[in-house]
Amino acid sequence: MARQVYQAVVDGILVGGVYALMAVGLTLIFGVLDIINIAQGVLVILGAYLSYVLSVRLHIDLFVGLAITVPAMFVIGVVLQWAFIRRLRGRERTAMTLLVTYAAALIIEGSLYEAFGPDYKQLSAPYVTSSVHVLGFYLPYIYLYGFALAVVIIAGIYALLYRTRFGRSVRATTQDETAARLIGIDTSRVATLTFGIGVAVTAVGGMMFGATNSFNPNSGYDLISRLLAIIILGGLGSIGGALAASVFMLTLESVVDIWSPQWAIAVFYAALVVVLVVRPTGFFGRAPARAQ
Amino acid sequence: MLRTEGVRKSYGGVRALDECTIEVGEGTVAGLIGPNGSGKTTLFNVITGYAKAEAGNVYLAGTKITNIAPDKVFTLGIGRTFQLTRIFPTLTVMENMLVASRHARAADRKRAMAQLEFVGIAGHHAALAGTLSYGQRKLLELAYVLVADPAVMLLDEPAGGVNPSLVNYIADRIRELHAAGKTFLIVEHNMEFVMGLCDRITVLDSGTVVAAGPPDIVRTDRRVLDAYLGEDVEDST
Amino acid sequence: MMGTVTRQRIAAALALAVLAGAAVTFPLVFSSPATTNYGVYALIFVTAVSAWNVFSGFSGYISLGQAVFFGSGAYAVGIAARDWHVSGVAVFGLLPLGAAVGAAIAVPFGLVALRVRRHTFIVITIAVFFIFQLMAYNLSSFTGGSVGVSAPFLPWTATTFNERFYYIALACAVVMIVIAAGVRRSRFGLQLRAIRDDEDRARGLGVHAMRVKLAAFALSAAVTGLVGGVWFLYLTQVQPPSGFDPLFDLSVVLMAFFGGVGTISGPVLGALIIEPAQLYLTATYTNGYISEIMLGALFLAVVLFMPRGIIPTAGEWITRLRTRGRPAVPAAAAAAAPQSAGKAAAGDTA
Amino acid sequence: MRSDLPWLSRNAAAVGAIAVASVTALAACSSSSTSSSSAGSSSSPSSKAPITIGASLSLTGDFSADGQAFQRGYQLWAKDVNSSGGLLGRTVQLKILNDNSSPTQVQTNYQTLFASDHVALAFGPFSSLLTTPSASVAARYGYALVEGAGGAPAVFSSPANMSAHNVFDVSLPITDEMIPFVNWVASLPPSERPATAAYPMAEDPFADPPVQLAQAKLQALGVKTVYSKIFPEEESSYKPAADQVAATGAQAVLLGSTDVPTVAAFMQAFAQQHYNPKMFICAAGPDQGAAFVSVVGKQNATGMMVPNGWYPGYANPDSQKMVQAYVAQYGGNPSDVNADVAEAYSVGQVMAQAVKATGGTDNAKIISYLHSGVTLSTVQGPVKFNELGMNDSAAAFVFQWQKDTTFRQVLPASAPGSVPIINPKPGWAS
Repeated sequence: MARQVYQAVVDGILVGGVYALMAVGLTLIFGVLDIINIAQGVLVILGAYLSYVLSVRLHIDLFVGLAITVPAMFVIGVVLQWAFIRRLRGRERTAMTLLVTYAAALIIEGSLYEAFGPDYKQLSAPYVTSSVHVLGFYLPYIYLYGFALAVVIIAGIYALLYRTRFGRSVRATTQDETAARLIGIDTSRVATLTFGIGVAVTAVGGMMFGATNSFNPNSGYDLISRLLAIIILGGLGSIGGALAASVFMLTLESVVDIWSPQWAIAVFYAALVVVLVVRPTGFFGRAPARAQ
Repeated sequence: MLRTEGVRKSYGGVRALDECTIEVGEGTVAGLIGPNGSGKTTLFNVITGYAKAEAGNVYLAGTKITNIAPDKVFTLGIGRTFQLTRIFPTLTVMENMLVASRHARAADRKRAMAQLEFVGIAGHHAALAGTLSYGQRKLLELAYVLVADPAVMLLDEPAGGVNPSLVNYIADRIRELHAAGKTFLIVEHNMEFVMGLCDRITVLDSGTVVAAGPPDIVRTDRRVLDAYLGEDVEDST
Repeated sequence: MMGTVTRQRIAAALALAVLAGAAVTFPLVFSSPATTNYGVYALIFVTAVSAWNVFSGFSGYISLGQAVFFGSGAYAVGIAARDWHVSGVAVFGLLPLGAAVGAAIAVPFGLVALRVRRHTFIVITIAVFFIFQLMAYNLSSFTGGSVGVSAPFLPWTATTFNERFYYIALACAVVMIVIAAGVRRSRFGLQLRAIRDDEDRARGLGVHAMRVKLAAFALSAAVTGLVGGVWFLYLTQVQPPSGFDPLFDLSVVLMAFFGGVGTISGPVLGALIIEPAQLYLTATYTNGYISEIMLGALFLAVVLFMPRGIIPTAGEWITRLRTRGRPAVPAAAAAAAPQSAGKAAAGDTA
Repeated sequence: MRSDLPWLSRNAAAVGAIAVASVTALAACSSSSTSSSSAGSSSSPSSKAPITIGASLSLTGDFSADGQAFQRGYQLWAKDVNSSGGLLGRTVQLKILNDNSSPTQVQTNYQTLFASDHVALAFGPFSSLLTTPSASVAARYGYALVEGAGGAPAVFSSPANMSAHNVFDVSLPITDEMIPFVNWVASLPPSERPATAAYPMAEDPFADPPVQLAQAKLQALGVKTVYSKIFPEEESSYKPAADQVAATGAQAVLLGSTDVPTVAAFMQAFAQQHYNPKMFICAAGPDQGAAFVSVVGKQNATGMMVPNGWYPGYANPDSQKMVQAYVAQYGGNPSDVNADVAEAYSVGQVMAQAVKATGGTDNAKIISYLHSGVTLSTVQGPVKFNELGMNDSAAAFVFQWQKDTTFRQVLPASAPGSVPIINPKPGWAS
């Protein structure tokens, strides 16, 4: 029994790394732009398809291919924000962005169907099925690389946010958009770049998802609710929180799996509700700036 | 009428109120002054239930009302305005007036209309409140607190950010209500306004009461001058 | 001035009469069950979207968990019919049970979820939604698990079947619209809208925010549960993914925003246009993907060109036409969102 | 001056106008399609108008992969029928609508097909979840619903079918699917039987019943159950569940899967854990031809088993003809043909025989003909319906991917066309 639990914890941490890679972009966008990007799930799948094209058609290694897919997704993100999200203002902005990003998700999904059809795909590479034996556990290389990449990317985003001028602008915008504008920050440029970075990071999440799961254009829908739950639990806008919450969620789920896989996700959602009622800002969330 | 006793409140280690005790007599206009960050608004928030006191108590007409919810505080008879005016922008001016109403519509509307006339914005009753100018919003907020007829009214910088003629207008309205027997507690930076209006003034500094008494006595109190040292006492905006 | 108001009232009454007449005679004019089927689904969504609007549209708390009530209403009717061996027309007697179950779930759900605001509220509603879907899957001795529950077979011809369901759905829709209009005029509705604008401020004016929100949530849930039951009897079957369908939640929000959130007629119009259009596009463009892309493009167009929905935007255009040459104060007022309005107004003091 | 009820009164007129206009336009839309086909449900055979057959398929959404394979099967059948002179001298015309895997949409589609397009005959949708609501619509309109992918017990026991008896599933009833596998295990000498078995099952009315029945029978044979759990159909990750199965070291795995992704995820996790069960059989997934092999890889597919009523190499001449026609039209190898195609094709064949036998498209006659106990032939073998519309005479086979990515019939070992089974399963590709 103890061994089963250890195994479940190991699995939770490894798979949590994959979910963190998918969730980081969402929480970054959420923190700065204050919007729920429903298209995140489909963007993950789009990232997976981009990697698929490079790996199957051009025989480029999955990790090497990121050098192409990440900038490509950045451009897609910038276009999405610039063309649609930028225009939304006012009181119903939160709800409106739900709808705009949902519409974008529909269009992207339809286009993926058009391009690839409904059959499932999976990314393959030698390190996807092989693993290293450590302390009695088989640790698959793909998950180890993925987890390392998650840590590197999160550290990178932290460095970007806390060590650069752009990062200061982002943080200022996150805290108080009006004040940021008053001190001369071009908040709309910050928003566009942040959205681009958020989507670019998703390319990595997409590659990891595609290597560890089979996917078709419809697969994005199952992801979005879990990713939302993760970033709320971690604290909106908290990059490290996304990793912590991913690992927490997947570990809880895989441990409960030992007894009842049926209830595992329900336990997670119940835990989420309890945490939020006790601490509405999640694990690492800041208290929202209150008027007076 | 309204009394706080040893109220304490801190935000993230910074003590905003410390052993804060004030007293507002029935039918008086009390002033609450102090430099920025001295805890005036925090005290308002504690009294009206928007912030929780860590120690101490708040009494209204002898009844303990410490840390009860804002809606209950209001029901018990304390109405307030906010420093940054808070109205309901997508409701019409008349609808704003009716949020606090409790009774039949027709009678409420009539009283609301009378109150709007009293503050002088009745002509805008059907406009969306979000379209009002800043000064009109101040008047609207004052009006919808007034229409509910609370026993005590807490006004947070009623003269802040409004032009001089409107300041006088607001002061006149408060005097009229005072004459009708209403109790006020007013936070204000505009010294002329406060000194001209209040029966009694309490001075806060770093969350503690440093002086209290009639305007002319407080004006000359050394501790008050110390508290304001370096502050631009007369400047209201 | 009184003349204008009276004339508007008469125009409104006439319009309502025409609308009601059209709604009642619709199945008589277009008697094909293929057409009345669209009517049934459109009216089910009219009811569900209006119910969502009475809570979310008025209070500003965007619920993405309405399917909890929809599915629970469907399951309540189905399980009761199965376990109490109700058959034939008597199953319609179980519909109030759907409403009661919806409201009964909304109270504890609301007591937890309504303590938090904005995004956190949205996510809690999503989380509760998934908990319910999983319960439907997992409590299989009660809910039938993944097989779901089937409705008793009603031995009516296709035309009769659809026509009867059309009128049942129409009755639900009318009742809901009347309730929505009543709430909007009432003090209760005013308090909800005050909560939407500034909840803390409203509390400071004696609005018992929790009680008001909870009442609206339960009302909305009861009606949603009721139409969930109607939908179940019409479809004759409910399963976890169809009863608790995340796309239902998104559709409801979409329809409300499409028509105009917070208004009475907006959600009605949104449902009347989108639900049939969605059914029609999906069925017709059998290549499938095109219908998806078209639907997405349509939503984008509406959000970008009529950001506040058809009804408010149309209202603005009408006002602009009427007040041509004069400053259109109400239109500008409606357009101004609180923050920007605040900033604009702060510039010019009186 | 604004009134206090801005939207209700001010724009009610505009709303009324828009609503009436849109509803009328819609009604016009949906009734206009009526003209596209005028074939009544019982038109006289002398008329040479085409016979229209309606079906709703999941061309998008969750079931889109299967739905599209089904569409190919229906279209292939229609093409074959028409190229050999049609039905009763009339050409066959398919009308397929997309239901996006949604019950609401599937019900709308069949109503449109019956009441607006007036199709003469109806073919079923994909999956048990969509077949139940479709069947009750068909029952109200008096249509026979001949289908190939609605085999869950709930489909047949639904109140509508109990009353109208109008559902006919040409495929194998799913509950007994795994029996050939169980019988084979029983036939092995006790020393070669698996000592332990794991039964992970997806929450689905299609996937669980055969696995649960097999579990009961294998336990009776003394095979110890080391894992038997139901997991949600959409897991965050299948890895934890798969790793637990791997940790049990079960010698046989009977996976209650519904699709390729589930099977692929378990296979990947097993490979990562260096765990290779001696026997690995899945309720669905490996029967998907190229769609399966391209995901899991050629080498890993070898040894994977799946129960079914059909496979591309089936010796039936009709079947071979169909596979050839499929390859001619869509390319690829015979092994790439998805079993969904054969299921769909069989639906057409059953309907064609019923139409010929009853001399027309009268659905009442077709229903009673199909219930008359006749045995019909299809690319999946003989079909004979019981009183609830299940195919009584379907024989269950087990198929296995063997070397050079060929998909072969292996069980029952004595059945014609069976080749020797690969046992134990070879190891995973490294």
